[in-house]
Amino acid sequence: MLLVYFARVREAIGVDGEDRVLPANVLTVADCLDWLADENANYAAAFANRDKLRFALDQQMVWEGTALEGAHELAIFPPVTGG
Amino acid sequence: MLLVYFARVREAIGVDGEDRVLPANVLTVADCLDWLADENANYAAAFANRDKLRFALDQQMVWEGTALEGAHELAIFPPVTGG
Amino acid sequence: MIRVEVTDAAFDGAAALAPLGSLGGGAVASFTGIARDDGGVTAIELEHYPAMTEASLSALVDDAVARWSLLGCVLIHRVGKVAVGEAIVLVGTAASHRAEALEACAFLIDRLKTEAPFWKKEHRADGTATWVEAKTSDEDRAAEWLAG
Amino acid sequence: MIRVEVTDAAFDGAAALAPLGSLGGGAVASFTGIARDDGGVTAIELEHYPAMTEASLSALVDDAVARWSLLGCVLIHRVGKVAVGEAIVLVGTAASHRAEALEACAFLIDRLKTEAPFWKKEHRADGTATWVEAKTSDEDRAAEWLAG
Repeated sequence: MLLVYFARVREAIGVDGEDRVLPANVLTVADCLDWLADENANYAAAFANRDKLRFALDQQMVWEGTALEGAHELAIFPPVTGG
Repeated sequence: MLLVYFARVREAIGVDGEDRVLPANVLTVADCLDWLADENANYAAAFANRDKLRFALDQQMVWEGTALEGAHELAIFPPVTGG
Repeated sequence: MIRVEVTDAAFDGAAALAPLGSLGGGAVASFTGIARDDGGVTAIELEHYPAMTEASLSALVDDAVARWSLLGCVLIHRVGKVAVGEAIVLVGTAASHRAEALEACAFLIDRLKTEAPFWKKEHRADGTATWVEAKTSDEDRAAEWLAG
Repeated sequence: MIRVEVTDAAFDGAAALAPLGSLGGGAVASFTGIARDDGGVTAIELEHYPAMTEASLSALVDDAVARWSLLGCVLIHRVGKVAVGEAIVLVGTAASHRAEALEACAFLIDRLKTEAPFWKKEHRADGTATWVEAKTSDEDRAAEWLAG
């Protein structure tokens, strides 16, 4: 699974993306956040406030509960502020 | 009182304006329409459908019941269609 | 920055809107009404009430500026003959934020359509010409602004 | 006539809107969002999600075209550093009548603000830079279009 990060999330984690093999028990977006947050403090800090996170799976907006099944790219970012 | 006409009303009456001395019993916009319509068939035709008339007294939009007192110019025209 | 103009010549809408972008605001909205080829129409002739027209437009602009604290407003309306494809009316608004600019722009064109003393006559290729009928839907839209 | 563009260079909004006036419709509406000097801001930097951005904007345009049968639509968004006073976003719509053009224009900018993957960072004269916080009011406006 390609993980990509933007804006404040990208800065908190320190990389703009990474290719990771997800454990078998990581089934949803929320599972993925939990798994990364357990791994180290940068992820934990970046994902601390779940209300301030938005997600896109294969470039489609999804929510925390969405299943990752078969997707290639998960993007994690703050609420958008363009326009 | 200066009477001015626009668009379809102007064409029906045949002049774009006229200066008239109103009889003492012509107190409102509606009175003025009645008085003119009694005078000749052009006015009667122009004012036949009162729903399709709009009025401005000294360049302010008013309605049929508005008193003419002290005003200098009464404009009679169809609903506006600009823009 | 307020500009209200009634003109019998074609105008450059882009040039008229340009100053609205330099007022320090974050939002500029515009509406342009164009003479349409509606069933063989070749030109639209706009009659107006010269003694009332500019004052009427200025009153609408004053209303909008007061209601949405606009930084700028442009309102230009053609009179006389307007060829199909040419602009009849231009409304431009500038504000700090988008809601003000967008709402004020819609307000101005909706109110103008039912309150400003202009009348359209459509000229057709076959030499006939007919007055445009006012639409009830226009009165409804304008009434919503007065109710809101 | 549909034009969707993401660009890292300043663009000519007037030139981009011009084609909308020649589609045979009677109404063109536009919205321009401009980088504001908001408490000492000198530039706004726009990050985006390149793999998603254009598809996201095109999906919004498709929605608007279907909902209001637009004759044309222009949507241009800057990325990278935008100096104060420059346009960040341009929305332009063309339709037969004004309600369609005005509503589609408001719809596009409201939805873009909450759905298109852009993030603003404000750069200040003192060298500091901060991410812009999303506004709840923007989510409310966008939600109204989905409910309506």
